[in-house]
Amino acid sequence: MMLEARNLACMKGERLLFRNLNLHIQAGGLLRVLGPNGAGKTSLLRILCSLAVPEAGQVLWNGQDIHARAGREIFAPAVLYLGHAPMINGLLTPLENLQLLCAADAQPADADICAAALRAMGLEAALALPCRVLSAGQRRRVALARLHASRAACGQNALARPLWVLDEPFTALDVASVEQLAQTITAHCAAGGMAIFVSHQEAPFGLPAQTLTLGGTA
Amino acid sequence: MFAALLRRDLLLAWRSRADVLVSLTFFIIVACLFPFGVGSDKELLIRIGPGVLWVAALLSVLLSLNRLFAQDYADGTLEQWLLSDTPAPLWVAAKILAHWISTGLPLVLISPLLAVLYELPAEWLPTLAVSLLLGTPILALLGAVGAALTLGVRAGGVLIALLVLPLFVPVLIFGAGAVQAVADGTGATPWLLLLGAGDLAALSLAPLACAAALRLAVESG
Amino acid sequence: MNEHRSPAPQDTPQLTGWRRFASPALCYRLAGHFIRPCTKLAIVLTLAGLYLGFFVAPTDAVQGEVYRIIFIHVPTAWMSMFIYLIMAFWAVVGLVMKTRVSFMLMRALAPTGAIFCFLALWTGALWGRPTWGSYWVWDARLTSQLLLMFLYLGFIALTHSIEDLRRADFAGAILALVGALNVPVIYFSVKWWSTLHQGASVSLSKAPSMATTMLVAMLLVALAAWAYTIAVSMVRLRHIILMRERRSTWVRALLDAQEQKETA
Amino acid sequence: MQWESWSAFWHMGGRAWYVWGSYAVCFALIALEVAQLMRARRTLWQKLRRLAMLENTDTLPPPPDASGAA
Repeated sequence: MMLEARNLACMKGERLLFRNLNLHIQAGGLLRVLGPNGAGKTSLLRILCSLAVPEAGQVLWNGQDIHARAGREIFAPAVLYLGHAPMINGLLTPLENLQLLCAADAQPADADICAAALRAMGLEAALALPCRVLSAGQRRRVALARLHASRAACGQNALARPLWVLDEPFTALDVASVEQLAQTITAHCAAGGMAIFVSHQEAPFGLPAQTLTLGGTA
Repeated sequence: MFAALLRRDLLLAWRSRADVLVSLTFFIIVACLFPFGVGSDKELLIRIGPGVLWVAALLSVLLSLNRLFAQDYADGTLEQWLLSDTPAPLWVAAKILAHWISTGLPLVLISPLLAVLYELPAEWLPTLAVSLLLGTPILALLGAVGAALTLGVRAGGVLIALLVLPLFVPVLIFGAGAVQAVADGTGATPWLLLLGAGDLAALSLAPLACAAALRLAVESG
Repeated sequence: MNEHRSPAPQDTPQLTGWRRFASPALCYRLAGHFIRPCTKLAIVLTLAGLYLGFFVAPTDAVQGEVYRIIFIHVPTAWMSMFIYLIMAFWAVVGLVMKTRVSFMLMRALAPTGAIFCFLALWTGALWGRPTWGSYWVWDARLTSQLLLMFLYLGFIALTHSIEDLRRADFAGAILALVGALNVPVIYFSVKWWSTLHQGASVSLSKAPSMATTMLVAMLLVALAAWAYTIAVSMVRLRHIILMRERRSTWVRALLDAQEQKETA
Repeated sequence: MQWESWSAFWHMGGRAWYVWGSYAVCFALIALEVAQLMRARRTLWQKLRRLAMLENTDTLPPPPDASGAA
């Protein structure tokens, strides 16, 4: 399993964010994208998970272009994208929200796996409340619980979604949660998965993270 | 994924019953407005009844269209479904079906009640209800394509009306024509068969176009 | 190498075979060749057609002189229909081949199609007034012409209100395709609708019996309309290409060449 | 020649307003479209030149040669 990007270019409106960007990441790899605000980090992540189309260049998953029809069919279920968006509907309870997010996986996690994942994220009390009464941090943890649920749903060896693309996963999390999330990501990479993430906070990962710097004078 | 999304959307529709009731009352209000405009002469009301009820149903479906994807687009769940292993047209069909059940079906159920308002003869009511039952899914399917095309676009609300109303005209003609055919005694079956054909055609094409349009909306960020 | 400072994404890779027509630069030149000949052709054909129509064609027994509006009404009605179908064709080509030039051509055609559609309605109304006593007749063809007008307006409104060019192109293509699939449905439903409500007594479809000169005149004007459409859409296509490819090197070269020509 | 005199031609058998009305609007609209295209052509060159100037002087960060991770 390998994700490769060849001379990617990305335009935002009239501005060129980056050009001739190449990267590749293998199983077990962890890649951190650095760069000042507005350097195109989020755009790069969205391009890497086929949710945005690059101005030029290609993104290959196991050698297949993720925007070609065949490539997309095998790539879509393999990537787990966690963007800035809350991905939570206020009228539904955390359990209902998580179950729906997991329904997109090849082996969807059933109710008790989701409940266990939510408890692991410390949302025991909020299981039955509509999400609109939860705080931003709690709602973020409901979305993050999906990482646990998708890992737990398919047992330790198999990987439902090998590629994790995480945009600022540590925002609105307290120290303990940051620690816990770092371990989850480390375990995911150790099990043969891979993760690409953007974050301004340092996190205690169990393995060295390759870095890619975008734009600006950094 | 289909069942999960269908269940979720129906649950959402149930939890936000107010929106569903709003589009239903809109249907009732529009239907009640016409007599004030054209007078309450019995003959006239019977003549224009089916057409007015159909136009009111069409407008209330149009009104509820932007509710279809806007919420999921805003909170990012739409992106997650695009990354699922279920092909997009399938879960889009689930969303449209759930939307139709929460907005189209109530129109069908309440139409006989409104028909009384127009003093329509009793034997017209089943045809009116069946024509709405067959017609509103086409409106929902075509409307969903319009909603997906105008997702996140600035003048989206008005634009969607301009895009889909020409496409709604044949459905309106067949629907109102069915009831008219009963009135003329020529029998409504050919018109209802046309509506059925419209259902099948829309069911096979609209989810595809809608999924493509949604992918575009997400990809343009 | 000291690259040109302005961020010009490298030109589209050299395409081989007939796909090279998809490269905007070649398409720009190709379109250029069509403009002058088509404009001349359009002018000549229009003059010939109108001369035939007005000075050679006899007075119609039934309608007298007013039938001469047919020489402009029928060609514009045909063109508004054909242009929409051509737009749908280029929409399919663009969606399948992912060539952006086909979308540009589709968008270049839309305004001309809308103008022809409006002209067909306008001339139909003016023809209807003396012949059937009212400007607007709920005749099957005029009504579907009206709905086609809304399809055009919808297309133009959609493509102009979406900022992101890529999305505007693809969304316009989807709408043109869905619209084109609905055109026959609209036409037949309106046809049955008009027979359902007031019988087929009044209908434009039964045009007056066509003397040969009338027919020839009308065909000449129709061909003129074709030539005009090609010329105008090519010009608009070139504008769209220039605007979209303004950063690529070949447009820069064109710009400098234009400057020297002006200063020289 | 179909018409006895030019005035009969313009009179168009009493239907002058309708025939000439429709032809006038047709040619007016076509002339409008052609004029609009010609005006667009002139402003296009100036707009392109201005945009080109704008970009040359624009201080964009140098294109990052982000060779990316090994």
